[in-house]
Amino acid sequence: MRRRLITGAVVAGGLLLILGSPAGAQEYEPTTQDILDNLWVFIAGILVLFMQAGFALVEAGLTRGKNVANIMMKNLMDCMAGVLAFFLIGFTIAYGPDGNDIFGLGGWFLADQPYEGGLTLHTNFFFQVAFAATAATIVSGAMAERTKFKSYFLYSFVITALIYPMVVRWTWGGGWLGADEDGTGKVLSVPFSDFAGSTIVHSVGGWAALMGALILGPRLGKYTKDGKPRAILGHSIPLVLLGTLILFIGWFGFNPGSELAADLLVQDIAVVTLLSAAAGGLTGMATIWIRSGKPDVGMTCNGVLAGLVSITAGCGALYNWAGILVGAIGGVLVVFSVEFFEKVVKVDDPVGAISVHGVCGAWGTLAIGLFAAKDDAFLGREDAGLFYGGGFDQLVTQAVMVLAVFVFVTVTTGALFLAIKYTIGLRVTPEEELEGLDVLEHGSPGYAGDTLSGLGMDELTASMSTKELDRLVGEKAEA
Amino acid sequence: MRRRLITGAVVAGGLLLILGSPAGAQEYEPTTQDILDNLWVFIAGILVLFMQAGFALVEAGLTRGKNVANIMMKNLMDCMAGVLAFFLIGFTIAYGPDGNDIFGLGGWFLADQPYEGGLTLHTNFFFQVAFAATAATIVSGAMAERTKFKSYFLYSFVITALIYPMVVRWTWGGGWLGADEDGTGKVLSVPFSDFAGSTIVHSVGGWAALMGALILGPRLGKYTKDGKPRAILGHSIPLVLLGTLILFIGWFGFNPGSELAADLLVQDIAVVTLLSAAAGGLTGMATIWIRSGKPDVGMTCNGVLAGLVSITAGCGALYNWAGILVGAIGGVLVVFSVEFFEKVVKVDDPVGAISVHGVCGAWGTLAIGLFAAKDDAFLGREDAGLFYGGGFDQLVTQAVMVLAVFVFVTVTTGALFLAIKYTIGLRVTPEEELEGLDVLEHGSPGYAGDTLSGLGMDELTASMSTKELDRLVGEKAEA
Amino acid sequence: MRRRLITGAVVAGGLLLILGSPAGAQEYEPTTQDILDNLWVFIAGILVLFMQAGFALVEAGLTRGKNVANIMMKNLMDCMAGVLAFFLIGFTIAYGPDGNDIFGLGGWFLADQPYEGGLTLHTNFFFQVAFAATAATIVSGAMAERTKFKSYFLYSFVITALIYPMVVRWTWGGGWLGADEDGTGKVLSVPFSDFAGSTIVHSVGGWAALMGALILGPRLGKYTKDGKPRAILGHSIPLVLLGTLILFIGWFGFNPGSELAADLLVQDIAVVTLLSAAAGGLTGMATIWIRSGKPDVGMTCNGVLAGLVSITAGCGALYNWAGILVGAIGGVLVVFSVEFFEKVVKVDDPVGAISVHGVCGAWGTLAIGLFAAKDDAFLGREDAGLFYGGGFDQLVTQAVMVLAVFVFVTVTTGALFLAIKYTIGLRVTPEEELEGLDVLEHGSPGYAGDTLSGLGMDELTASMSTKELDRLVGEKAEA
Amino acid sequence: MKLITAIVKPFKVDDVKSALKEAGVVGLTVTEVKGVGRQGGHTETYRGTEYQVDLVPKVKLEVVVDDPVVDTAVDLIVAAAASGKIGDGKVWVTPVEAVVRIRTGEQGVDAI
Amino acid sequence: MKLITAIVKPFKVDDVKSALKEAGVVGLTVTEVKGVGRQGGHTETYRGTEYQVDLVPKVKLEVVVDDPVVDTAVDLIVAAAASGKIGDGKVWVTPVEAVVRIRTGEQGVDAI
Amino acid sequence: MKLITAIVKPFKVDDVKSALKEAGVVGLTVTEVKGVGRQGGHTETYRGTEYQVDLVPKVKLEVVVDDPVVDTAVDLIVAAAASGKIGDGKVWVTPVEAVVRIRTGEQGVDAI
Ligand SMILES: Nc1ncnc2c1ncn2[C@@H]1O[C@H](COP(=O)(O)OP(=O)(O)O)[C@@H](O)[C@H]1O
Ligand SMILES: Nc1ncnc2c1ncn2[C@@H]1O[C@H](COP(=O)(O)OP(=O)(O)O)[C@@H](O)[C@H]1O
Ligand SMILES: Nc1ncnc2c1ncn2[C@@H]1O[C@H](COP(=O)(O)OP(=O)(O)O)[C@@H](O)[C@H]1O
Repeated sequence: MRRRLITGAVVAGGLLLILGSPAGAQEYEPTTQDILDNLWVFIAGILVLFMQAGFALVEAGLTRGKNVANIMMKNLMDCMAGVLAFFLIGFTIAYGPDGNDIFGLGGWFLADQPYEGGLTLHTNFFFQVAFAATAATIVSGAMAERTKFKSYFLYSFVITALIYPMVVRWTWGGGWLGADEDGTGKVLSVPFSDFAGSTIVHSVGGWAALMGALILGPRLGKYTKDGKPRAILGHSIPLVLLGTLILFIGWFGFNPGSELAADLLVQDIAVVTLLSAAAGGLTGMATIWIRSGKPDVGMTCNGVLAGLVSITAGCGALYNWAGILVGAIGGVLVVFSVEFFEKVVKVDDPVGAISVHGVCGAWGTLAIGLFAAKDDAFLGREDAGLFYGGGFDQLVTQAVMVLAVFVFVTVTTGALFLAIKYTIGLRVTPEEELEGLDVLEHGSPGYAGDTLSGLGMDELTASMSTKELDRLVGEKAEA
Repeated sequence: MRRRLITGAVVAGGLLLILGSPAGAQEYEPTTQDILDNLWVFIAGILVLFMQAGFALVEAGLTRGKNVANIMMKNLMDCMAGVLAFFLIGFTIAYGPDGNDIFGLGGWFLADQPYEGGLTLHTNFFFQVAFAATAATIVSGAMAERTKFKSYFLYSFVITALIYPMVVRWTWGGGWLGADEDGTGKVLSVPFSDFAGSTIVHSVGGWAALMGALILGPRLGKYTKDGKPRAILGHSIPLVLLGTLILFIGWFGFNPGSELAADLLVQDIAVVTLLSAAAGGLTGMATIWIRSGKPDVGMTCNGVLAGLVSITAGCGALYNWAGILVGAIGGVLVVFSVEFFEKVVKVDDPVGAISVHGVCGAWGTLAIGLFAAKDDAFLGREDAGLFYGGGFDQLVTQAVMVLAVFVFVTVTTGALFLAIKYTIGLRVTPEEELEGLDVLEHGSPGYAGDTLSGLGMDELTASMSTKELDRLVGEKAEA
Repeated sequence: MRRRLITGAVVAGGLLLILGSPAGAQEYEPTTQDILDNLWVFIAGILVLFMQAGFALVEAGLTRGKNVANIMMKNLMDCMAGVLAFFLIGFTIAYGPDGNDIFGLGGWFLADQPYEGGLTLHTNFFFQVAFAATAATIVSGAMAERTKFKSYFLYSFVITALIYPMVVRWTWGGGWLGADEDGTGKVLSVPFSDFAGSTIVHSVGGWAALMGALILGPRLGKYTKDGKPRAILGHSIPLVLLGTLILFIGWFGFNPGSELAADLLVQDIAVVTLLSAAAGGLTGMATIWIRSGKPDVGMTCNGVLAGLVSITAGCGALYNWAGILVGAIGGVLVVFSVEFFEKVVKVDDPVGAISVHGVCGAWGTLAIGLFAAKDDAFLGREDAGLFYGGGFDQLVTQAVMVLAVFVFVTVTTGALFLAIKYTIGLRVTPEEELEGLDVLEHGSPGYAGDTLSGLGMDELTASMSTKELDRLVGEKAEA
Repeated sequence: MKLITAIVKPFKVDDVKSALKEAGVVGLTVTEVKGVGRQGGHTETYRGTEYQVDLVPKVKLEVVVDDPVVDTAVDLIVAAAASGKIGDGKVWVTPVEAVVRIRTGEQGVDAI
Repeated sequence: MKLITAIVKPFKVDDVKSALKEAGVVGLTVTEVKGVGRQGGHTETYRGTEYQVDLVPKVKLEVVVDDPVVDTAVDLIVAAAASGKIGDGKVWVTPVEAVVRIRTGEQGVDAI
Repeated sequence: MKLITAIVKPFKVDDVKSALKEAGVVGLTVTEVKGVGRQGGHTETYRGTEYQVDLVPKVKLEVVVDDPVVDTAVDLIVAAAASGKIGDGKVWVTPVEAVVRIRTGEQGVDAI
């Protein structure tokens, strides 16, 4: 029970750290447990950063080869820009000691603070910045194959500097959706629960993806004259699969690391995460198999990810069986959601980011209101879920949270994308889109054939100085 | 010495945990060391799960591009199905508190248990399920490019639910191959030793692969009329190499994690594993270089893996020099074994799974009988190896174990594959095999070219609403 | 402060370990902190080994498809050969208890030693061998697409056995560049600082790469008759990007692991590393964007790596803002350096290894003389940097170190490459270079198409025995 | 019979295919090729070094048709493939002396 | 001299090559192409959305042969490439006015 | 008009292109192909099993030129592509009956 409470304590502790402690206080000597706590959260942060590779690969694989370098570059650079944006601005907005329940201030640039146990400021920052980078990178997939590089780059800076941190402020940062001193909600009757960020991270990314894809419009040729969607095949399923497996691995940092401490609950969280992923993969596969007659590989990968996103909120509160159920429903949901956005809303999301992260993120958050049994330190009580006799309070809070984040993110990112569109432009020209973004935006193709960059023999030998030719000849003699 | 004994203790402890403890017992407060033990084994489990990516890549690379999505999907889904199978059935059969020396029962679905130190039930499950997934996934490579997806899926469920867990029961689960209270073998004169599963995991996979490939028959065109094997080139060596490196990395969870505790032996195990891998890679390369005149890349990768599999059993019992020797012999063995199965037995194993996992797994297990010097907690004594004056007892036990597992696995998986074959069918039609499994089993190719999915300009612009065209024009003005 | 000093202590402790302790001494019982120290450094070592995959991918992606298997094989085998070379010879030369300030001797083959706290011999070896493998593998990229496999293999053995270990001896091994008992430099006024090896690891690799590429000469066709460089496009940007992200991840083992202990400075080191990487990526991208009009993807990846290499020396001594600055300068530097070597020196380095590792390694080492503020246990004092009032002493020491290593490595590797060239030959024949190294050096292409290895139907069916055909028919009936 | 060879922009392939289909010409063979012509190329940079992209991706269509259809087919192709921008490609016609359908051994017009 | 162009199923390439070799025709050039024809395509789904796979992978063989060999060569190709199933492909023959072997400058029949 | 088809070694493509350009022939189409011929192949091994590498990578160039230019063009190609080593490739010439520039609809020599 000790550790369970620590999650909350650490967040508060983080703030304390930033607030500083009275001068002249005795220096706190870290225990091995402190060091272990920090080390584990740091290792978990590395795993979360590794997810950047997973996102890059999944998005690259599900789009066309002529845009492969561009999409992977976007993934790399939203991470790099995001790191600096979060360091310079975002971390303070999220966790700054001053400011209010909506917007943090103070403690800029990781100003050094006396250590008083728990996570250090740097450990905390490392883990949080990895999350910020995740929220940002989700968007690139939905906007793939048609977004200007510089515009995307600008967007990613803003979301990591401002939009994502505000949502964090409201929640993990101790803002209005969180708990009062007495354990009830500050604004709502009970405080929110979102252990590792189904809503805070994934839905933020998902809804931003929705707005981005909406405002951009579909890729050329995605819809026929009469509005029927056409399949634009991803160019490399191996990349998709490798990316999915890397994301799967990274999630064992994402969820268990969100315990923000090394204790024996870490593995409980890991097991429910694993089971939910497996369930999502199986039901995702089964659903697409039934609906289209064959087990589509990319969609099955989406199913695994749907299982993971769905359990991200509840991994600290749900029993294993509930985790399996929540993941399984996520796997079904993602297939129908992809179909819904593609065929009904007619938003062109080549990788299914809106469905995987937005929709399943919302589902996972709501699921707590239904299935929460354990106290994950956010809930502050056991059996909070409707099915455990916790009544509707938690479900209402969860729904408010989902809605508040949906409205906030769609409005702010919508404004952001529109602003970009009418200033530096959001979309490449049709010519560029047809020829591919790799050559035109970055100067060279993602895949270059050997043969046709062949060079004339005259040129080849001309490049050799006499000395060099001698050398070659010398070697030939030997060969 | 304390820690060395813990390995055994933990296994027993696991059973104790599952058996439960007297009601009303004082709740045990975990120490930092307990938490560290659990955390390390959990991290090791993550590394083992990462090996799924390694297997998927190696198998994908050594087969043809037209089947690439299929083989990777099999790797993904045998893991996902395996997780649920092991959760629902396998874990109980392997480690259930009831049942007998051959088959476990009770403690279903990770029923909660009071914690009494050591690994928690969830930590234990997480690590064990990663191993189960490994055993299952080995098979896909040998059966690649011709096995029906749904049939493979069914097989993988059964092996993780029933066959692999029974072998675990006999050994790590405290069954008939293990030690009595007095430290002698229950059935044999001395107990078995297989620290991380050369036989228990790898040979199980390898022998199942053998039966699968035998019952399936070779890929169309693999053998000429007069039975000469033909080379069917793997389509992507980069995938093979990346996969090998990922497996290599994962093995530092596989072997050192099998210590099941965080202590100072973990790194000893890691170093001998590293040396054996290096030795296997070098001798594997040297052997194929001598035999065919050139250092074949895929075969060298097989050599590295052979070194790893060979040291998996003995990593806790062998000195560094012995590890190098065992790995080096493994590297030679794998080349001859691949040739033997390809040219003499005429089993078509595109990736060498039978040789790497089956044959080298057996070799590694036997090597303990020759070279064991340290007590790995299974042996219960030092200098158990023949060359250390331990006599033939250990070698006999190891041989019995190798044989028992060989017979059990070939019979059960043989029956399983035959049953599948004569019910839902095991092999795709020749037409499907020629065209490739990706499109026909999953609906789309693993690699889709951009160009020829080109769309007409009419269609392209038709998909644009007036608003969108305006937008495009607006942007063009800017561009 | 305790931990800060431990870094030095561990190095000394390592030597102590190797020297052994008086017989009959009480056996030391490791604390949980000891175990945690060892475990963390071991996990960090795994991350560093994972960088091998990163190097392999980056180098493969930036070169041509016809040589892809060859370059990746070189990366794999320099690691495998390096492990054995370092075990047999290198580790003793670097850390042997006998010998002198230039060359170590004694304590061969990890001879067992009583444990007295801190890192065990095996932990230390594991981490160090991973570093040795890194230094070796850097070279392959600069020499890509034209170096004989066996010659490269020989080189890699020598650098890991002799050249790299000597540089380590001089520095981390307590040699002439290090500190005296009184904390001043043995030879110089103040001791060197290179926390994780900007010079010791990366520059060693980079300067060896320079000599290798110089002695080999450029790839056929790289320069026109009048000496103008031509672009030879890398064949797969996705591989480059994945590799860069893997290297980025591995660096969180490389730098924070070099703390050689688990303490709360680990995460400080990680954060400054992260910030520097981000800054390098951004300035690298900006620089190439300004210079060539487009944000080149491969060069941006080089920028990220430049940021990482630049902070490798100073990650324990620099504040975050200085880390950002050092990384940012690294990112600019790498672009100009690549241009300089390509256009002025006319050395053909397809991947930019000389600039990333050699030049930025030197820059990072010198930066300590400017910006060092914290005591990283090597410096032995705070505020050692010029800008912190530390005077020129540190800068001079750093410059001497950079120069000494440059001279030593260029001379020894130069001699080595020339020796190889005039004995077994260093470069493949022009014919081989044109056709590609994969088929001619290893027997099969890195990428094999399915179609044209198509086999005749007669052959396909002929390979089926009657029994098999029956089986097929049986199944077809079912299908 | 004649062989019509058309070099077109990749994204025009579907248009050309449909146009021919409407005229009853179903069978054709396509190849991914690269072309140089008036369209010229553009200069790009790779790692700071300039290079010419002068080979533009195109698709080659080959259609064997009976003599009376040739003109219509060529016209249809030209109409469907034209975007009016440089680099639209060429169509050329060469004589064919014999055609065989492999499956049946049918010859001449029947084989098309 | 004539140019024989054959579009065949990919896994038949080796058979055709061997058949020609036995008839003394050694030199040929092969290209990976895709074809549409009576074989039609099939409808598949990708992420739940249907699409047509109407371009089937084929291999094109080009062989320049001397006039007297043409008929034999065509027959051999047809025999070797036929599986009797739809989509087996076509062979067509076009006139060649000149051939040069680049290496030697030999012309005409000597150049083949 | 004639269609000149040349099969050359891949690294000779640039030389041929430049040679033709100097003679005023700018437009051409290239395809990656594989060839068999006298050059033969070599035996390699994959995982210990021998196999024949008999398809050597080549590049095919297709150039439609006006009749008077044919001989010069062929000579230039042969000169530029020759290395004197076996496997240098072939050039052949076939008659073209009509050419159209898709963009403009121009016909004949104007279309080249
Ligand atoms: N003389 C030629 N022979 C063969 N192919 C040609 C020839 N001229 C042009 N082409 C092909 O036609 C394509 C378009 O030609 P280009 O001159 O660029 O544009 P346009 O036909 O609109 O004037 C080229 O990319 C090339 O593939
Ligand atoms: N008129 C044509 N011109 C050029 N190629 C053709 C033509 N008709 C068919 N082909 C090629 O031949 C292949 C097989 O033709 P198809 O009509 O499908 O089968 P079959 O020849 O058995 O009737 C096609 O895929 C295409 O590549
Ligand atoms: N009869 C032929 N028809 C078509 N292409 C041919 C023919 N003979 C040779 N080729 C092409 O020319 C290439 C070179 O021919 P080869 O006989 O190997 O060398 P050389 O022309 O120098 O004697 C072959 O790889 C093949 O692509």
